Amino acid sequence: MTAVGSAAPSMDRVDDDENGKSAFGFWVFLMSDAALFAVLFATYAVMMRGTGSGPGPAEAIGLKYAFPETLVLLTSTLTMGFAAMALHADARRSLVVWLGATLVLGAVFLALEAAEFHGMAAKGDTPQVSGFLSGFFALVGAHGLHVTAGMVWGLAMLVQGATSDLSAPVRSRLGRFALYWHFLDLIWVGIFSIVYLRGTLG
Amino acid sequence: MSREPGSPTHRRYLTGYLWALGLTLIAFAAARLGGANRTLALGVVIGAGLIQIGVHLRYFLHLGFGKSQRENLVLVLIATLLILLMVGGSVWIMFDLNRRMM
Amino acid sequence: MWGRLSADALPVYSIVAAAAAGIAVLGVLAVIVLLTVTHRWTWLWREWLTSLNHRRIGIMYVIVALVMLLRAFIEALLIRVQQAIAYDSGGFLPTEHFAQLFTTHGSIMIFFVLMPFLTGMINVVLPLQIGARDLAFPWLNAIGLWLTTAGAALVMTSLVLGRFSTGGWSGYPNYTGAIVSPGVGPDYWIWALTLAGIGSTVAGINFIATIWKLRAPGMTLMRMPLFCWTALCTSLLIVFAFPALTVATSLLWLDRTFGFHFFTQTDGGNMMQFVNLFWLWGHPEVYILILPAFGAFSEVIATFSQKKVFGYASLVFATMAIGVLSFTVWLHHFFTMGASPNVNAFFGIMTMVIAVPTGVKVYDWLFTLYRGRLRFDTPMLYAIGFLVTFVIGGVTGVLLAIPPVDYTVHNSVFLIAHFHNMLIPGSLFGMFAAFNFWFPKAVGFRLDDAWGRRGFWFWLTGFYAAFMPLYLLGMMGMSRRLERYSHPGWQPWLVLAAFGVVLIAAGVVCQVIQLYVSWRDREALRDATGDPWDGRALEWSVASPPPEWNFAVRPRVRSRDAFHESKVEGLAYPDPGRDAYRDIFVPRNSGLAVAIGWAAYVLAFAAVWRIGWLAALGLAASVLLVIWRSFQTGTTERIPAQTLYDYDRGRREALMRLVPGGEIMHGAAASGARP
Amino acid sequence: MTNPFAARLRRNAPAWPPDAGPAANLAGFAVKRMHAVAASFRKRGEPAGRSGLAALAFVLVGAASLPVAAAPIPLIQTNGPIALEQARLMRDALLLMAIVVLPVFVLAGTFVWRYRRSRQATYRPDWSFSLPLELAIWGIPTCIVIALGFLVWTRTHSLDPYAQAGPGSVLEVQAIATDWKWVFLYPGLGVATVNELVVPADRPFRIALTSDTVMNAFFIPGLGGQIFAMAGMRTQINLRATSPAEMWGRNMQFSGNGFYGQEFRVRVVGAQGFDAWRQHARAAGGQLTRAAYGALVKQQATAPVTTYARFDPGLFDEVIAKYRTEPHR
Repeated sequence: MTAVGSAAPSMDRVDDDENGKSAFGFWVFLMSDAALFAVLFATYAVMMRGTGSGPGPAEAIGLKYAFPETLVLLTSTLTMGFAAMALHADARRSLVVWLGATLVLGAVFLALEAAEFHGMAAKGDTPQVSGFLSGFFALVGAHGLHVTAGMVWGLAMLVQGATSDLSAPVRSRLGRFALYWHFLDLIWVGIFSIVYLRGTLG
Repeated sequence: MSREPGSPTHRRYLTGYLWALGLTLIAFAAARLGGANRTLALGVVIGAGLIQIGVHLRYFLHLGFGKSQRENLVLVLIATLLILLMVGGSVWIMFDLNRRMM
Repeated sequence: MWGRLSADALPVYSIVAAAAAGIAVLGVLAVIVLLTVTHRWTWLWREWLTSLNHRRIGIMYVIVALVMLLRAFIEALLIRVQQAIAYDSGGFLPTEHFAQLFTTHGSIMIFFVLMPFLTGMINVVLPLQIGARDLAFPWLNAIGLWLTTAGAALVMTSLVLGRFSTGGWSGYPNYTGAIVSPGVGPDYWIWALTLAGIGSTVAGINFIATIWKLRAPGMTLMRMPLFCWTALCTSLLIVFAFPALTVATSLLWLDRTFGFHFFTQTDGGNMMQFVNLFWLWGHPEVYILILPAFGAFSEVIATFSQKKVFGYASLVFATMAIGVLSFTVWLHHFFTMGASPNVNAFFGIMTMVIAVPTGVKVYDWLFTLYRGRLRFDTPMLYAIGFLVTFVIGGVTGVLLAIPPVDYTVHNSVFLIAHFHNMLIPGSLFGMFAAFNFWFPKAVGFRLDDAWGRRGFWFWLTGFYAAFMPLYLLGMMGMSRRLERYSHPGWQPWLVLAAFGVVLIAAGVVCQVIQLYVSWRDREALRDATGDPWDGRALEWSVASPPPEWNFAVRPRVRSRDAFHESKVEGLAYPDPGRDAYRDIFVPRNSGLAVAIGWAAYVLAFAAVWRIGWLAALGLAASVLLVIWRSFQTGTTERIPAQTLYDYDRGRREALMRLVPGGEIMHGAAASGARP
Repeated sequence: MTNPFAARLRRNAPAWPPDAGPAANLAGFAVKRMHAVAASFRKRGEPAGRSGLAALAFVLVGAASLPVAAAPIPLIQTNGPIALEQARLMRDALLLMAIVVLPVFVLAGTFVWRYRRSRQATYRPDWSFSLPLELAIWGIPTCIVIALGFLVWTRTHSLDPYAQAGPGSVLEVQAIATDWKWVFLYPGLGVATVNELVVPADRPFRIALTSDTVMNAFFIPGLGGQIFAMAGMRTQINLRATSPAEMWGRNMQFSGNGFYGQEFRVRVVGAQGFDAWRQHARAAGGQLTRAAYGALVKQQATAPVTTYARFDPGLFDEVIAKYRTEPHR
């Protein structure tokens, strides 16, 4: 190669990711998303005292759902890790199984959350009641929406993992999906600590 | 295939899982049993949460000091700094304002 | 079925508004007819709308910015004329229409002029300066463009259907809440900002990944051109600050649409938190707008002084310092809210600290002029005009950073004068300089300099005439956003300010003429060498406009001012030899990004008018289109090495012919200007 | 074109603020203004303390436009220690900043002139670093910011709007921002006004503020200070006027269609004049009952100056309480 020669040949291809630009770009997105959640957390902290005529955190928030939700989501992050290992080993069947397990656990999480929200609404604790409940539903709901988006993405990845040739773009996408899923569990750590546990402590 | 230390393995995921599970249980137990000493319970919850975030970053998101992770680490540190400024500043400002408006 | 949308939405409440709607509709129709008559639809679709090439996307960003600039400028003109004549009279604008005008003027200038302008310039220039073939994510880049365009289209729609918000560009609740403003106005504002905000975030992520990952070999961070540094810093600010805006607008939307209580006056809502969130984004946003202009000025001043930039490391460090500090000052936008002296003083002092790196930059630029060989082409005029004018804004900015002083001028037109004094010379002049400087690179011919200079002088003098009186009026206690007043002493100054805007209008006319004249004389103005200004960074080493792949062989960088140094060494256009050429891949065009943009537009429009099924349709379409894209294969196109080799050989031969004797440098460097 | 709303506003608009009419003799005005500026430079510390600022403003605007200035400038006619301190602070900050800012103009002019290409002056294309220069351009602004920072810290504390404005017994006033007028209650005196604030000279007064509508910003340019008024919340501002004067104040935060007319008259009167005003108000005015207040707020229009002999006690707190829901569970 001459002095002004071409750099690493891999960089000449727009669609592959050997220098990790997609993974890095996705990290940047995750950090932006983390900032979004941080702002929602700050808003929740500010709204916590704005209970109006509604219940305070200690009355409105219970651990009945939060505990199983936490366990389910944490376990799904493990199965996601195993799916990533399967991808690493080019084991398609194993990949599909673990990815499928992750999505099932994600669905269970969403079902639990839906039941929790429904139960709160049945008690009259809707977001329209007070600033505090608005803050609660916006923060926990934003996480729920992220998980929902993750389910849609995960289903698309399941199809691609099951049918495609596990080409470089598919691998790159699966890698990013795994990052996303782990990231959502990380955010959930903040939510169960700050919202649920701190809430029940009054 | 040579591997960088800290790259994912089944064992690593399991280790992380057990750590996270333990910390979660500690935090929930503290909240459940901490009625007597609220401040202490809160401290345990926040402390366990912070450690658990570290565990997740290390074992699941594979953040580390290795060469391949350095760029991500720099990014996460920038993010941490800015998020601390944003959240800390917001909370300081808003609690101060609330106090002065009452 | 159609939510809140009915015939009442038509703008019959004001002749001026109805006329504006008419002009907007006729303008769109005229463009459609023109494209149809000239059979340009296919060309437009294939060459431009579906393109994923960074240069073309950048140009489209700039076109969006210029179109929106025209609208926002006309609004500024109306505002100034109204205030000039509205002493003890209603003027010619109904109260509510005036309020819409100051709201749209601010929102458009920030979100749909400055943001797309700087995003467009970064798009065009950044990959060329770091020796990359494109941005890291070309398709994502197109999505950013089309989301921004969708936001702009939404603002334009509000001209014709319904009314825009009257709550000012900062949209404080509870004024913008559901009780005081039940109409669609704030919803238009919310959704336009949200779409543009997401578009900007996407662009910011893309720029960061590009700079971090796609620099040419040898292009260490400390060898990057300063424009790239400012692009990096701006992108980081975008990525971390815009979430705060997204949260603020989304929560306001939840309040308005679903009866949440974030910013309501009752039931535990807290409107101060909106103000906090808005400025948590809003202050970094100021630097988001200004930093790329700083970068452009750094390039322009060095190039037209024909010497190295003074204090490169200082400038880099100052840029990054500004970036971090910009997250520590936002409270100065609401000193008067009543925070305790500790809080106010802390944020006041931090605001002054941020003035230090900014001042350092000004001096670094000044010493770049020292012992240079100054050429005063249009970009350089904007740079000098900026240097002198910007410091006045800096002084008034520091005044505003002193809380007790701020108490006496906050919300007055002093504040208006101050931030126009930052954003017009700081950001807009920077973009004009960048536009004139990089136009030949993006399009292939230079802009007419004579009309460019005329435009500059009108803008500069117009700026002083329009905004200096506002400083004085602010000190007289004149509030912002007044559509009439009963103080006779204000009127002469407001007439002077209106005259200033007329001067600026002349500047705008000059710029339009400049574009026309340059287009007419494009053959004479053609940039055959690709290096019209004796440039210093890598973008000038390629042809104007560059080929789709930018660099057939990626350059290896050995120093700052890489292209300039290679010219000095006589190695500006080396022949790497046939073996250095490899096949490369460029992204194929894709209409999906356009489709996603319009799906987002449909979603936003439906959310504004509360048409549930249409919103669901828009959302579903956006998601499905993204999934569809992920299933696509063959999204890139191979360009054979032979094609690249032939192209480069042809270019080298052409350059030899251009400059007799085989000396293919030109400009001052070639004419023996060196000592 | 006619604007019916504007016409209505004009009908309701009070015949003030007490500005001078269009200047009869513009040149004479300019001369007088210049004299005032010059005089204030001789007498430091007089109420004309904003002269430095005014001088800067005139430089900024340019001498050519001077003769058209026909307005009394509140920032020159400051009244009271708060406004005076604020003006001095502005002047001091300007002087400090001049140290770094003036050289910019000088250097920009000099360099542009000396190093233009046609002049063929010394050319050093590779000169790009100088340690002493770098130290100076980082160091000098840093020193100035440290000095300014000291000013900011001390003055922000001494001029905190919540801090009493000088010695003496404080006159308590309560102000409610409504659409689009100001209601002033004097709990100690029992009287109330709409769109008129009467305060005694040389005695500190404290205005407690709230809003019965959207966010407003209370501001009296001549006395200095500005602070937001928000529904369900209570802010305050402490001011003091030195000598009798007629001034105006207004809402500075856009609040809708009547915003432009949301100005109020400020009368600073002597101690005896203040007693006289109170007795006059007691004797002449009507009553601001809850119902009357409710009707006034509902009007959504500007209002002429009105005085009330009494108001329902607790009105101010009720307006705040209206927006605050206490927990019941």
